[in-house]
Amino acid sequence: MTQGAPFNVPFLAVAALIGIAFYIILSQRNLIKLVMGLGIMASGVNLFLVTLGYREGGVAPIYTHAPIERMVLPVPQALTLTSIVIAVATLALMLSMVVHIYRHTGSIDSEESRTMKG
Amino acid sequence: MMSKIVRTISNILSLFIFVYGLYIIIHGHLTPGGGFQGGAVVASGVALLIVAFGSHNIHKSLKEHHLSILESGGALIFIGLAFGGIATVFFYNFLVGSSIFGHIPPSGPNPGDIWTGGVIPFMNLAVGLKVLAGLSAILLVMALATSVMEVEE
Amino acid sequence: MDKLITHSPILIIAIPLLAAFLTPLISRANQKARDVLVITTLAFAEFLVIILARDICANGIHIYTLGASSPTLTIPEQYMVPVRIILEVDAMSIFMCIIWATVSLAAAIYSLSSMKEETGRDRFYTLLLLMVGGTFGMMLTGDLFNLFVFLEISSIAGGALAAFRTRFADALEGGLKYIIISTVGALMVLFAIGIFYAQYNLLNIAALAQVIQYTMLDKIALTLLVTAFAMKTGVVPLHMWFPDTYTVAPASITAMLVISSHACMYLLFRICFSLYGVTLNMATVGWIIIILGVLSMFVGVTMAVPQTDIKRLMSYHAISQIGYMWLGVGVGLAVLGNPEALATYGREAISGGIFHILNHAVYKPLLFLTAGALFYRTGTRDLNRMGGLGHSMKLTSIFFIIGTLSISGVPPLNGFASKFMIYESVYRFNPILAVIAMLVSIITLASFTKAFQSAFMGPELSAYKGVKEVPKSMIIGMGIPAAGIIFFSLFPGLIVDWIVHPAADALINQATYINAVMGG
Amino acid sequence: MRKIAMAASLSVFIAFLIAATLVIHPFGYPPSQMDDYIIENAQSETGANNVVTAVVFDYRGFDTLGEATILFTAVTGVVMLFRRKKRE
Repeated sequence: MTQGAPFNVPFLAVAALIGIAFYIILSQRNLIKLVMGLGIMASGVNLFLVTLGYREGGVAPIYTHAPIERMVLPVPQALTLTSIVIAVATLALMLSMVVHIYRHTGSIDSEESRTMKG
Repeated sequence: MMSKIVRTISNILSLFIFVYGLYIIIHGHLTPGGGFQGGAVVASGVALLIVAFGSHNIHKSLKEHHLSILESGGALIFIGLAFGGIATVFFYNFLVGSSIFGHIPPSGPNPGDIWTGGVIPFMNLAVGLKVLAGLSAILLVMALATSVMEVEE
Repeated sequence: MDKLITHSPILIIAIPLLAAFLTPLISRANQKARDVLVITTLAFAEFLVIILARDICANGIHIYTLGASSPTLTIPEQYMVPVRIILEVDAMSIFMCIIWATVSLAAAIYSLSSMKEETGRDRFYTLLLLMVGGTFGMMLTGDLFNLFVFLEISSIAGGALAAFRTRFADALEGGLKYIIISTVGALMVLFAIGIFYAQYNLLNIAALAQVIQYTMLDKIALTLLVTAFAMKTGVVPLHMWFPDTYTVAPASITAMLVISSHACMYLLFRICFSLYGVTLNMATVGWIIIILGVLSMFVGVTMAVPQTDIKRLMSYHAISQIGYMWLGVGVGLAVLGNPEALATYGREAISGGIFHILNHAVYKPLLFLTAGALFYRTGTRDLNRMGGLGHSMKLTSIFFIIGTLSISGVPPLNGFASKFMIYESVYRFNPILAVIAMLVSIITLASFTKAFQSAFMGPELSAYKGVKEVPKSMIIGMGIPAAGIIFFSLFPGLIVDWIVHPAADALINQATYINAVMGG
Repeated sequence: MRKIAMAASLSVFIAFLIAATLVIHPFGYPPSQMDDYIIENAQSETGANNVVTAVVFDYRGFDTLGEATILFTAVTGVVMLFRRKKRE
């Protein structure tokens, strides 16, 4: 914590995102909101991964017309790319399940359906 | 189905979106972007069309099993390219140094040469194909499913 | 042949994936060809696993570096850390692979008849192959992020399969619950991976194990990993999803989900032993695992007794059996820092836990498959509405008896062999734990006797007059695990020497695991 | 009872997060032994100017295969869920 902000502000943002998402997942009964909570959690973790690779004053790790040679780390970007696609895939599948549950029971409240408690 | 103005504009716009997506896919090894990003851009064009024309009209010309075949094809090309290197090791970049996309760029910043990257451009294409087909299939199927519900109620 | 062995780790993962990509294309052309493709792929995977296992028994850990110029070139020349993804297969991972290959083969054969009435079977087999490939990936990989990716493949495919019978609302809820739990778990794992990456700039398990310092952040990461894998394994405070999902999934899928939750347990052991291992005195973690294990043993069995739904009853028993494995391995973990105790009973406790994984992986799928057979013929899972099926479904009832005796640890059968190893070693660690374990075993027997009584015994009910034995492929599917049970019961010593002890040693010897990648 | 358990687990979790943010390396100065190798050698080993693409398709190509597989799984799952019911 030598230069810049007194605290690791980006990491605090990550903590806030994940904390909010965790609260949503634990407290909400609406299935759509639950899935949204998972989406926020995924964004929080993705933000965490991508901030890990930042290097002060670095540019994107692409050599085509690169202005300077100091680059940020490439691996976290690749990992984030992977995990974004994974999050998209998971959310799509979960949402289509919620749609189906709504068709069957006419409700997206987890307390009303029989097995979703707990 | 939306108004005629929206349909005309999105018809024109979607072409630009498709071309831009293809550009991102093909230049994946030189500029920011790649198969996933480009595929997502193309799929967003499909989403625009679905919103403008309604999922049933799109479904008349674009069935989900066509997309499913396209997706399987993309995945097969990708895993096939990975298997291509198995003479040395799975995922070995066997085209670097050969005559197809085999140039090696000078190290350090350079203007870029499309003829580089070995199997990477092909993998970008395969993944781009897969992602555009996959995301479009998800969008189409979910749009169809939810619109049927609206009719029923 | 040599080439095949060298490349077998990647082929085991890639061939099911390749077949999964092919399945949608082939099943458009011909349904029979698709069935043949699925069974051949799984049989080929089984063959590869076996030749790889033989190679590992002879030559030790098998390394495969993806994309490098040679499979064993783990670290680039003139560099100090691995850069590429490495598959690292030791005796423990191949042990899990043998189980998974066998059970998935049995489940696929079983599905050939049991899913015949359903629509969308080509999607079913595609997802099944994807789940097979994903779970193999979890077991074989030596890279943390790769592990996360395959964990997600396995859980998404598993959740979709659990929701396969979309005409039941329960099935969808079970599948959704499974996916939510898996996603939360996987995101926790990803966060822990981020923490490791932030500190050491490494993703390889062996390379991390060499430099790990057990800082505050590492403790947080360990907590996250243990919570995530405990959630997916289904031990007690986090077990709520377990019966809901297992009850509604098709029987063959339930059998596979059991093993994929064992795979998550394997990952937990891998993290505790191979990643953290010697860097700290694992006694605290060991005790946490023991307490969770005993709790699941007890709560699982007490919840099972009043159940009337046959698959729900079996799911609660699965929780209770998982408790045994956690107890055995937890005792080993608790004494890991103490070489003397480790040699006298710690190794035996770990072996007992691992042997119990093997046994549970044959009798629990068998029981779930018999439950599926009952459902196939009677259309109900309610024990109170069944009865007298022993007259018409003779083979199924024999399989059920074998499974029941085995799960309750009745002496000549294999369940007893592993439970005895656990009792014996745990007794020397802490007698109370051993007594609880025996008590749970007795309640298990009582509960299953009741289930058998109500399903198979008694007079033939008029409702099930026309019930016949299930089709041949379902019999074969049930026969494979039943043959496993009989074989393990006849030669428990042989099995322990061949595969269980090497697997336990592979977990204990962290240095070998590290050196295989890092050299020196 | 459930509320208390929820609040407890939430607060423990958030405490973990805050603790993690306080002791992690300062933002902008990560350790980089693995990435330095990739930045230096990506061009000569893979021939791609875009290092991220080189990582995605070459150094960690297997992850990308897994990722593509996940998308494939999700699409298969979604299409499977919305399949047409059998005509009775």
